[in-house]
Amino acid sequence: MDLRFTEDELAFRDEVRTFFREALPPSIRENIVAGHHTSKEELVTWTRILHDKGWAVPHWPVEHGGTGWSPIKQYIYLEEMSQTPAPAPLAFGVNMVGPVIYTFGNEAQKSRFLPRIASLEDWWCQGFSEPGSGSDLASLKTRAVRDGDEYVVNGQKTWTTLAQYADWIFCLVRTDPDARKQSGISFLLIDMKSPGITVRPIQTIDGGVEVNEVFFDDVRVPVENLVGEENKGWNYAKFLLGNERVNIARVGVSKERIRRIKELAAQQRVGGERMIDQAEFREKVAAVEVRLKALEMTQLRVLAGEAKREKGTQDPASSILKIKGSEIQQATTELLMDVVGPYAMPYIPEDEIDGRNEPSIGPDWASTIAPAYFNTRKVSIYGGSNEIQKNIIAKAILGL
Amino acid sequence: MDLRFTEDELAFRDEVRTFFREALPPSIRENIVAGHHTSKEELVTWTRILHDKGWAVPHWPVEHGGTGWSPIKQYIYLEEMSQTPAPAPLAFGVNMVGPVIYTFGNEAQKSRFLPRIASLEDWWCQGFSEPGSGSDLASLKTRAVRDGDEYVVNGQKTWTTLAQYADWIFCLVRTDPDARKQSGISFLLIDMKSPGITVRPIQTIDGGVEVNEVFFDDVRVPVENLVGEENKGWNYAKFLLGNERVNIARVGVSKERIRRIKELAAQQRVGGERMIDQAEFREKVAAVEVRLKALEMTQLRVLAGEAKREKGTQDPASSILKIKGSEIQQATTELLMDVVGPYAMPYIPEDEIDGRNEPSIGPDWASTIAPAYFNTRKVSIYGGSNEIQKNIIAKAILGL
Amino acid sequence: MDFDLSEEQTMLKDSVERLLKDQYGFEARGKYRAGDTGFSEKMWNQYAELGLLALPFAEEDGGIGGGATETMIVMEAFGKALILEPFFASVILAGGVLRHAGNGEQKSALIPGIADGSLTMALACAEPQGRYDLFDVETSARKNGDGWVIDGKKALVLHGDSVGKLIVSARTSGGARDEDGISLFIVDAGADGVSRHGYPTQDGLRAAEITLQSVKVGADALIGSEGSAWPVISRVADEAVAALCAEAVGCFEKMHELTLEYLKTRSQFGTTIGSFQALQHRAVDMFVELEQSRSMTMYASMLATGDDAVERARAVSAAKVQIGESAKIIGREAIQLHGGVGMTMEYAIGHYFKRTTMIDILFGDANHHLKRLAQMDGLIREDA
Amino acid sequence: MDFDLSEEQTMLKDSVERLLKDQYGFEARGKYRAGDTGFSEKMWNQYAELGLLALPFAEEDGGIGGGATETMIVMEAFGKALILEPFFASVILAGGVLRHAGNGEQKSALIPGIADGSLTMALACAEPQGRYDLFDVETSARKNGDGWVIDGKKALVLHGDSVGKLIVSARTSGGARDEDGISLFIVDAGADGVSRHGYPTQDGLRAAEITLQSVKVGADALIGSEGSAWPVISRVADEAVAALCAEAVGCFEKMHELTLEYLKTRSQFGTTIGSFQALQHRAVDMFVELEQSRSMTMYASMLATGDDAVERARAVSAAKVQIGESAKIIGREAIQLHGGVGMTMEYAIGHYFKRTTMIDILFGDANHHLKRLAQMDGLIREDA
Repeated sequence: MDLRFTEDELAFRDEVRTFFREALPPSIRENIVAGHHTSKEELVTWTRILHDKGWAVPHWPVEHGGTGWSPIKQYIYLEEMSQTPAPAPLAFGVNMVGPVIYTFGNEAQKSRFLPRIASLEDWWCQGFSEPGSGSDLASLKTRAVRDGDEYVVNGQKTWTTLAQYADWIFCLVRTDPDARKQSGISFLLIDMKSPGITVRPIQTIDGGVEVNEVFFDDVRVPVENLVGEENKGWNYAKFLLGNERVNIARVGVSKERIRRIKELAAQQRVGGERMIDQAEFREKVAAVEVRLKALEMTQLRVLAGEAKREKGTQDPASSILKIKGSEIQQATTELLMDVVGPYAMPYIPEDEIDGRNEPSIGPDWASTIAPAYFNTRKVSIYGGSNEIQKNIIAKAILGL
Repeated sequence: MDLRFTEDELAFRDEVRTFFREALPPSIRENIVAGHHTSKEELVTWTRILHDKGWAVPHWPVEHGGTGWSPIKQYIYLEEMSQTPAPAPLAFGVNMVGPVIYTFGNEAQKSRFLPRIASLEDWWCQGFSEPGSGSDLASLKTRAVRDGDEYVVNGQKTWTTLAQYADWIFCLVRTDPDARKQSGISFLLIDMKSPGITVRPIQTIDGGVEVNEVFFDDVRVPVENLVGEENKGWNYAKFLLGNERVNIARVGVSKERIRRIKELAAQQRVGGERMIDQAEFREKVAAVEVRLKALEMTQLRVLAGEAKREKGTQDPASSILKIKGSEIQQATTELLMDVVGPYAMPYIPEDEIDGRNEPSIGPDWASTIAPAYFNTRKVSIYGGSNEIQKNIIAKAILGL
Repeated sequence: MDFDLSEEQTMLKDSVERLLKDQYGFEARGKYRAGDTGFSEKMWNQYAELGLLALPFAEEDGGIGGGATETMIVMEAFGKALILEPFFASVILAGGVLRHAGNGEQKSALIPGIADGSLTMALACAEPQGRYDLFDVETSARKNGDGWVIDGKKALVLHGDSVGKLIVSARTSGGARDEDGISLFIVDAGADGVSRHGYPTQDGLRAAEITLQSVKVGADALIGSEGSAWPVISRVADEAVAALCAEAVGCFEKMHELTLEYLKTRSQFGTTIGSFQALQHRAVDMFVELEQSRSMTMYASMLATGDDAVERARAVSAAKVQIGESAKIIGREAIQLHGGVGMTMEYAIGHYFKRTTMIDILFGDANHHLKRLAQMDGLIREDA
Repeated sequence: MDFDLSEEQTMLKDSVERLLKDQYGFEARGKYRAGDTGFSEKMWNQYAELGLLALPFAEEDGGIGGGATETMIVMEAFGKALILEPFFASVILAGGVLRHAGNGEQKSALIPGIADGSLTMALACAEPQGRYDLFDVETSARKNGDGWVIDGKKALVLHGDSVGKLIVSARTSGGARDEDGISLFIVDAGADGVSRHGYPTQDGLRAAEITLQSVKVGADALIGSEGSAWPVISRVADEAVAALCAEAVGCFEKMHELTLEYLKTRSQFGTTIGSFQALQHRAVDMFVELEQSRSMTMYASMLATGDDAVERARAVSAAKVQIGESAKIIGREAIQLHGGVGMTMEYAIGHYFKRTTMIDILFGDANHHLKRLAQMDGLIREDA
């Protein structure tokens, strides 16, 4: 056992760190530091830079553009990226539908879709949740009825993140209404330009419009867009959700945010002294840092164990990553609220911030903090709520 | 609405405060401040003093020795007592079996038992819990079989607090084994000197022997010692447990302990400054004080509402008192642990402390603190565990 | 000690709750918010008709003479409905200053207007550099003949963009963070040199940054005596905190109610989610927080009107700590138990979450008040 | 980065766990504890035979040359079995001082005895007034010809009542709380002027208060150079904390296991209590704490042997904070989920609870280490 990075890993870390710092356009970085959403254009620009370097999809099989890096190196790569901070690659493509396609898709699907995912020529979104099926995903109702060489899809998806930008959506649809819950579900790839698709944005409590409802009204989908076998979609979805859980700890994001908290607390004065000099505040931050370091080590333990696990299975301990990762993300936004104080109050829509026609109200970094606090409530809800994660651990690990 | 004490209530508070301070033997008070258990002799002495004053059982009906005070005055009386600090009257007699006897007992029982409870001539203990029936009290198995003018009792009780001193025990026993759970239970008063009773002390993790197992081996109990009707004992037990919950917030005990924490923290030096002068520590204590004040006001709201409730019914909100009261008691013992630091470690059995043959190890107040911390874990378990209280609130108040 | 409402208080509670239930639903509120001032003039007039705007003022000043309990009742009802109107700004804050420190002329000039709704006022007592310390006043007022010239910046003035008049704190002597040397002035919102930058706040209400440049006011604009406004400001701030606590309790009640409703109707895995014990226990945690907050609000309301400044400050800070902590816990559980829909503007719960988060910030967050309480040796002392 | 145990490490783990499983059950432990020294000489000899007592010492000093991982493995196993023997006192603490600072003669005189179990030693580095600050040394050592005379009081010396030799910290120069001017001396526990007041600790182990009155030692008793012991003491303390964390993880594992067992077998309301979702989620909370503690212990074990004193201190303090917090949470849940029986000495769970509570206190509680970590700017900085 040796938990220090090897020489080789340290050299790799320096290499990616240097590359990220040099290759990322400064304006994109500044926008993230300021707490703004990354725009579509910015993400495409960044993905193309990674793609040119050959690093757009490091965890994919080498034949599809992957790098063959060890899990630890992949982790280093992601950590360094989020600490640059640079935008994360679009997960719906590279972490979700991409791996489903190269694992369960046919050759035609692989050659058609994978390159365009890696280069972000195609923007993907996820069509899993429905209004009636949240934690109980398998109760979904969107129907796909076979009609010749096409499926006819009717129904509604919700919480579809960034659907407004999307070229494609991957969907779970019910193809056998008579089968038991999980058994009649298929995994379909649907062109967002298909007639009959309507996207309705949902405003979230932070004021943003990240998520959408997507309605399907007699949408015709060629059968060639079915992944794997009909009615076996639940298996592919489980595989996908497992992959989702691994990256969900967001250790790098939280580290970067703690640096930011310390930087801002050094600028804030409370009762005549710098906030960062108050023992109570420093200790509050340090307590979060401890939990984050423990999470990082747990994350690394899970990753190191990955090589030994059967392909496509998940360490149930990864549920810890979700629970603790989301708690820590929420704790960091609470600390930001502590730092900013009263100037968390003004509400400035993000498009106005970008326009910068008016002088900022309070410190120029203040306006994104309350929205971040509100928005971060979601991380314990999405991707399998923390309650569901606890049920998983109770059953799969504790045998209760 | 006026939450301030009236002139009359303030005068009453001063009266009881003065009386307690003057009447309580100083050695008894010092023992409590030092964190020691009150001995049987001390409690008898104190109860006789109260009894002579006519204040031994203020909440009882006037004809049985009560005072006729309003619920608020009764509260003031108890609060002042615990803040003196003076020993609390023996709950098993005055709060538990006493009210059951004057509410459900017959005249013979009232005149035989009540005066001796009030004067602590009889020391009572409680025979409810059994090894197999904790939270699920109604699953109790101790049997009482009618044989002429006697019941023959066989079985085992546990967690019987201070049974080693007891003259009498009130027991729930199963008199109808065929009835559904709650329906076949009776409420029996049993002389602890009866042949066939064995008391076995259980050492608890604080090192004390407060609790016991009590074994019944063909113990013969005259039928005149049955309270109320046969097989109706569950109703009397519910009545008793409800009464138990009202006094369980222990606001006065926690107040007194917080005063003690501040006094000790003013004596402890950490890194060259007094612990009480450290902002982190002061704020930690203040946070507990806030929760305690909220609890006190909630307690008063429940008490004030009591007059309007049907006799013998309980405000389900009293479950809040149990939950928060126990959490706060536990929080205060954690603060004591913070204060004492390394000298929490030495273990000195209480009889040796009393003997005081050897010099104390560390500060002379240190040795009772870890035991108090350990012992106080029990307060969220006994009297209906906090989980049971939450179930009660969910069902009775929230309708879930 | 008496927890019962009087007959009049019960009537007050019933009538304000009925009005809001009828006319302040979630959708109606959305429309009021979209209007010019960000609130409903119509509702404002109805509050006036009900006497709510006259409530805390003495009868001889044209008010109704209500006390702490009446304010608590109204603020709690306003919290339940999440109202947008400047009651807190105009009646509690500016009105509070007038009640405690206004002279006869000022009262008779202004209180009738506040009470009948024709005049709204705001209290501009915070500054950009001051965080939660209202004695941190850099705005200056210099003598100018009989009157004064005021220069400076005031921050986060609630409803400052729509009110007719302002009460402005300014330094007439002393150093930047001295408690002595602060004075209060009545300033016309449209006066020369007053510029107001209004904006919405995170909770859908309005506030403004206000700059005063050589703003001239007469001798009669000074409230109380020169340089001794701090006791007035701190007293009004304490009363304001008690009122905010009551508003928060109203919000909490509604959040708890909405969450219970959701638990009882939302179905997953073939059953209502309210049947899951882990979620039941968390709904209980919310309930416990609600009741503890209610208790502390009663306590603070009662003591906030007392004359002992230290006792008042202790009680108020303790209550604000409780409310801030409960806002975190209740907010967190309410959103989590709602799941995804709790994250949207389309459900009411998120609006309550945002308002209670802002209430935590208004007049000092839980950290600020915990520190203040600890510096005053807490609630439990040798003699208390 | 590599989380796997080597073949030798796996063998070590298996053999020590097997030994304890066979001979260190709950009842056997009770008997060992009732003996004169409060532990089992027989087990002590078996540890020696297994090579455990020689583990951390260099091969050239008669040891086995084990590293941080080996110590972690053994301490975790000892935690699971809740052992009573002076391994931590003699091998980790006193042995640690000798390893890092002993000269050739001192090593060859003492290490073989420690390694074969014939000699036990204790480290007397804390004082009554010092709380957790080991640089707070009032005990003095004055030159006396070639040797020294030591006077003072040492506090909470683990196993100090039964060991053969002590290592004592004493001030040879400087003020009471200076880091400079502290020296370490080897003192025979039976030397003239040494009086030991032994007592049991809350967790069933032993410690002593030790008074030194004009205790004379020779020049060869001084470890390292005069006045510069602080880096040695602080390094040994950091390693000691890492070892304690591993012991705590062993305890946590067992507490979690015992609680699961209880949840699966205890029946109430006609079903096992482990079927109640609220209790399931709390068992999960315990599990999460256990795994987080395990992670932090690995981290601290690895960094505790590094040469960068600040990095080491940060990692060790962070781990102790995690362990202290987890001890509270796991302890609380374990007792609560056991119900009444958890409160008794007759069930194992309470003994683990008491030991982990004491581990939180040993070498600084969570508050102390959180403060220390915060003063060192935490774990995450601009450059890290």
